[in-house]
Amino acid sequence: MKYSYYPGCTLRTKAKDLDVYARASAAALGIELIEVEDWQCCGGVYPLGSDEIATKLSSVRALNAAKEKGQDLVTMCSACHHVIKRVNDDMKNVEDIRTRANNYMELEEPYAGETEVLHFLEVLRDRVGFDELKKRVKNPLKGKKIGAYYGCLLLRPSKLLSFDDPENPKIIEDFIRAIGAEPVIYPYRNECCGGYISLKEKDMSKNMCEKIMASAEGFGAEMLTTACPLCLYNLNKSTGAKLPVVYFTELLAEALGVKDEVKEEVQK
Amino acid sequence: MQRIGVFVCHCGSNIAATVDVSKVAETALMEPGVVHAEDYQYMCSEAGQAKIAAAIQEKGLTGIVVCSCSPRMHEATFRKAAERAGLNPYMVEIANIREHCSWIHKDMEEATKKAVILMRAAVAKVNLNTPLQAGESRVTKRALVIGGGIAGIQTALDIADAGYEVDIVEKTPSIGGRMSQLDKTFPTLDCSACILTPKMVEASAHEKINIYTYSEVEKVSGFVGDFTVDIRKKARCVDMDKCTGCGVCQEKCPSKKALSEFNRGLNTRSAIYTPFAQAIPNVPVIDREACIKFKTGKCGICSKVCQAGAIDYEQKDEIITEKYGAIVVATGFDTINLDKYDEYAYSQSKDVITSLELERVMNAAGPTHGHLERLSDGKAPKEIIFIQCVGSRCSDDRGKPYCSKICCMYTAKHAMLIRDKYPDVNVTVFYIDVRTPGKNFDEFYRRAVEQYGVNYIKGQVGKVIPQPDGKLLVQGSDLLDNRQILKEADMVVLATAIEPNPDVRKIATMLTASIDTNNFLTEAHAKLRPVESPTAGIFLSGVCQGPKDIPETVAQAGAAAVKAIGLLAKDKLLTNPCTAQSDVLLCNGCSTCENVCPYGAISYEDKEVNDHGIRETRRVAVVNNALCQGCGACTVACPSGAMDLQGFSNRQIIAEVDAICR
Amino acid sequence: MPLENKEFKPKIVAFCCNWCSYAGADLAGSSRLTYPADVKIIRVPCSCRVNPMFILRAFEKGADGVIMCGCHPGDCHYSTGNYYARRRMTLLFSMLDYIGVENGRTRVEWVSAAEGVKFSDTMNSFVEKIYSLGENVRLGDLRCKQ
Amino acid sequence: MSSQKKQAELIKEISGVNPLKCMKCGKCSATCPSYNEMDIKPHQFVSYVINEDIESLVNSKSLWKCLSCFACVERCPRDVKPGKLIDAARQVVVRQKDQNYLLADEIPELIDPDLPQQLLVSAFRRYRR
Repeated sequence: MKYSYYPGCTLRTKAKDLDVYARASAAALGIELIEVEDWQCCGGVYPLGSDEIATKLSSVRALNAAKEKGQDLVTMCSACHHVIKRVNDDMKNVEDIRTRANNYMELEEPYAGETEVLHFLEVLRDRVGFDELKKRVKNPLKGKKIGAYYGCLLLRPSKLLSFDDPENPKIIEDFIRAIGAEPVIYPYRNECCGGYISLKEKDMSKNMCEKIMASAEGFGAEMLTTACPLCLYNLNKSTGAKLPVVYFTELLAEALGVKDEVKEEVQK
Repeated sequence: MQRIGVFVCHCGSNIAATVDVSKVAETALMEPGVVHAEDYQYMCSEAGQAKIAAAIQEKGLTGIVVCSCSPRMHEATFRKAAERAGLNPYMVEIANIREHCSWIHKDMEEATKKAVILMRAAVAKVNLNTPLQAGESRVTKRALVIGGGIAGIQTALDIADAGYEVDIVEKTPSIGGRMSQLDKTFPTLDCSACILTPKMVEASAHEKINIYTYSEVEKVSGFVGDFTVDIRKKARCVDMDKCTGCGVCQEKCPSKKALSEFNRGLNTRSAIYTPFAQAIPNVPVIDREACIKFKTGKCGICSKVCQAGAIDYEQKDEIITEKYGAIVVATGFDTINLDKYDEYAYSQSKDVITSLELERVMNAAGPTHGHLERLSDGKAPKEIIFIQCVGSRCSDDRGKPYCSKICCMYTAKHAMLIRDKYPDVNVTVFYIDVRTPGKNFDEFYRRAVEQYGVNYIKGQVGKVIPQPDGKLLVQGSDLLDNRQILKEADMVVLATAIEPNPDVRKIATMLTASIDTNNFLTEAHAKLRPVESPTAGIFLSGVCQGPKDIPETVAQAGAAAVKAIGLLAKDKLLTNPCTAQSDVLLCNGCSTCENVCPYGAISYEDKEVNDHGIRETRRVAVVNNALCQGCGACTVACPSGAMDLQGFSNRQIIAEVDAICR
Repeated sequence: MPLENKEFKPKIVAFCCNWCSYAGADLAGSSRLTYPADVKIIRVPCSCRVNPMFILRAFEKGADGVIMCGCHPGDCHYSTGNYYARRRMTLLFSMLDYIGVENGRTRVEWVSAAEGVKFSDTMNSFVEKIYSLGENVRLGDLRCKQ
Repeated sequence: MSSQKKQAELIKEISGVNPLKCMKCGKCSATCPSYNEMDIKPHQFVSYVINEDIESLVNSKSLWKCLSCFACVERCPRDVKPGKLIDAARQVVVRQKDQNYLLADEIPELIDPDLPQQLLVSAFRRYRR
């Protein structure tokens, strides 16, 4: 299985672990993640104004690059996934945006949303299959009680992202089961961590993260897992890392027995 | 050449305010064949009809055009008026200058121009009309009622009391419907079973009523007065004649894990079961999915314990074919699936339930024997929160755009009953609006607030958050205090939207009855013919037509019965003379028309024809006028142009096209 | 609607079946849901009564657009009429497109008796389309040209 | 057209929201995690736009408290989606000259070594032109 891969800015720096463990795990599963050449930052948030074009172009470039290779585009970070998936939907379904973006881009062949955007979790669920993943696990994380933290960006708006049930998602829980651990379901797993608000309104974010942590802990979680660097930062920062928060790729690498091979790379 | 009269109606100001009616009349006089034109305030009034009659007689009119409201409204009125004046009723055409013109256009000049064109098209058509004679068809004096809930039972009783045979077809093993699942009813707090079961018994004992339970309508053919219906009697695996209803088989059945439909899946039942104690008929059915005998071939305990020898594992589905003059649809409703509303944690907590589930919890025959308790741990709740409009009034694709109508009242009922029986339990209701139009309804709701101290908060709930200790944290709006509320509850009850029974779509298709975007059956006229389907001979009873409560359902059931009786009381019906006719000279007997006819109305005969002096015998199409419903499919399919439709002939429609494009 | 086309008043013929779409048009009327007066409705018992000849005739006589409305698939009063109509129109419209009557000038739409809003929306969008296409080519009946 | 009316139209256009669809159920405000920090509550945003009181909206601190978490967008039963209105109002403000909510100068004291650049990038997009 070959995929175009869009890591995103944070995965090069603060969230190196999200990236490195993903690559190692993908390799172990026989998935080839081919990084999009010269990708540019997606902008972190989807530009909501229906009249914005320039802020969507970096996503279009990555999408088109994948299209030219005839590959699906895999994302790892929730924010990148959210932005690129929604821009792709615009290119597919909003005539005005498609026309204007293509005018800017001057591509050989106009881009019209042909690429399929998949979050790595979706690759695991829909392409590899959690049953198959379970078979590949060498080092099941037995006895670990893990709470999935989805946040907002992967789930909402559900019609566009069509990722999972926005109010009662189960993809990460199924993932946790596949790697041999025990998922802990708690009601705040789809509530916002505060997102970018934590830059200027640290108290607000702290308040929200504390609620999330308390809820997860109350239901018996020993650790949390997430796909978003910003969620991870906010949860750690605001609650003083009450429960450890790790990327889902780290858990995956550990279960597949490839974590130690790349540990050093992460610490570099 | 025809002598045509044109009559332009003002409809008060409905037409005259936007259409220059006198100009339409004046212009009409310039049309070919028009010898008389006038306008009048209300053409449908007695005076208006008298004008038409007078003109027909005085001017010897051979055809008339009425420029007025939709033909679906008053075509019949004007045809009758014409007939009384000695004109063939099918020499009348309507130009719809109200619904299709004055009501939708604002500019007088533009609307008048359009009205003139519509008048011209009608005149062009009537120029080509020919007098038609309606045929007659017989009426089978027997009615079919689809659905055995309170709506179906009431309709059947009323029809049967008038002396006609009625069959009730009910899908589940017992009649009774949703009402049998209710504990109490608003606004009088009558016990639901106490007022329903006597009716069930009456229906089953009535000599004119025949009940097919555990049965479904499989096929419908025919038309008003003469429907032929196939009913599938599903195999009960219990001989209805032998079974004494002793109940031993249910007691001894070792498979007891099937979810009870009657108790909304809140507890279990045996594989051989009657849905509830007062079921009619009191004869169990074997649920083959759950039965060990059917799954593994081993068991057979029910057969061994049945002293009457009524168990028959070999029983097969049976198809009964019956003829009916009228069919009443009473298929009822269900609550919507809540999968898309998981912010209310319905799938995450056993203590979040629907109102219909609460009915079962409050009922002595329910899963908790009538004790109000949490389904998760059996503890008595201290704090109960009701959430209104769950899935109702939603314009997104998660819910229903309509108001479910009954929820405000049953929530007040639940709140009141709980406060009455358990005064230490606090009850809070989150509402958007409290809607109580109905006799003694608002007084009832106010009693809940004033006498029983139910706490009503205006605002919707955003999320129900299950807590680690099993409590439910409800996060909602209080719009009047402008604050966000976080309130802990032991139970949450969702006033879940209701929707027509999902089977109704299939049934509507079989009956060719129209259905709206929400799967409610459409009435023939929203105000004046609310219990009739546009399809003749099909009547509507209960929630299949729109949300309604029990008194309204019973009233509508009676109304549907009266309409059905009115039909059954006739010995003959006049048939629609707008049927297809084949021109023997053009027909080449190719069978194309026969293949497209949905009624089997076309057959072939060897006929002697005189084709320009050549006499020969040809195989030609013959239309059975009693069977033809006048759809016109054959007229277009016919490759030689031999088929035409009376009243909507090729020449007539082309004349209309020409008039419009002129 | 484009203002520059003020002079152009299109002729639009709508064939509506008696049971669903004609009733839908009535509902649009009683609900006062406006659409342009350019649309004139001809009532037929069923969409399957619409002979392709009627549509050709309309274009021959100068129509700029023809729309046919029927019951939703599966909801036909005569069970199957609208299926015949759909197949016939698919063929006819592609033929018309071939001879120069663009696809935008012909349309089939399913409107139930309860869909007054859909009826007026449909007519508004259809008329808008006809305005954008402008005047139609005129078909001629060669049999009449001697 | 008054400037308030123009801005109301602009907000409706940018957001693609028809505020008249609102039935005033308050589910957005029941959902909002930032509710207590807001002076104008999410459900009120809708009526402010209907009443064309845009001045109050652009001066509201709610603009900077909304997380764009889309919870109200997801749960709105009437397809009004107040979150989109708030975002559009924010756009209207930051597109005006010198109306950036986040200034380059204040950034150094806001950041710490663990802070992911995703946060800065996002904040820049939301708070600045």
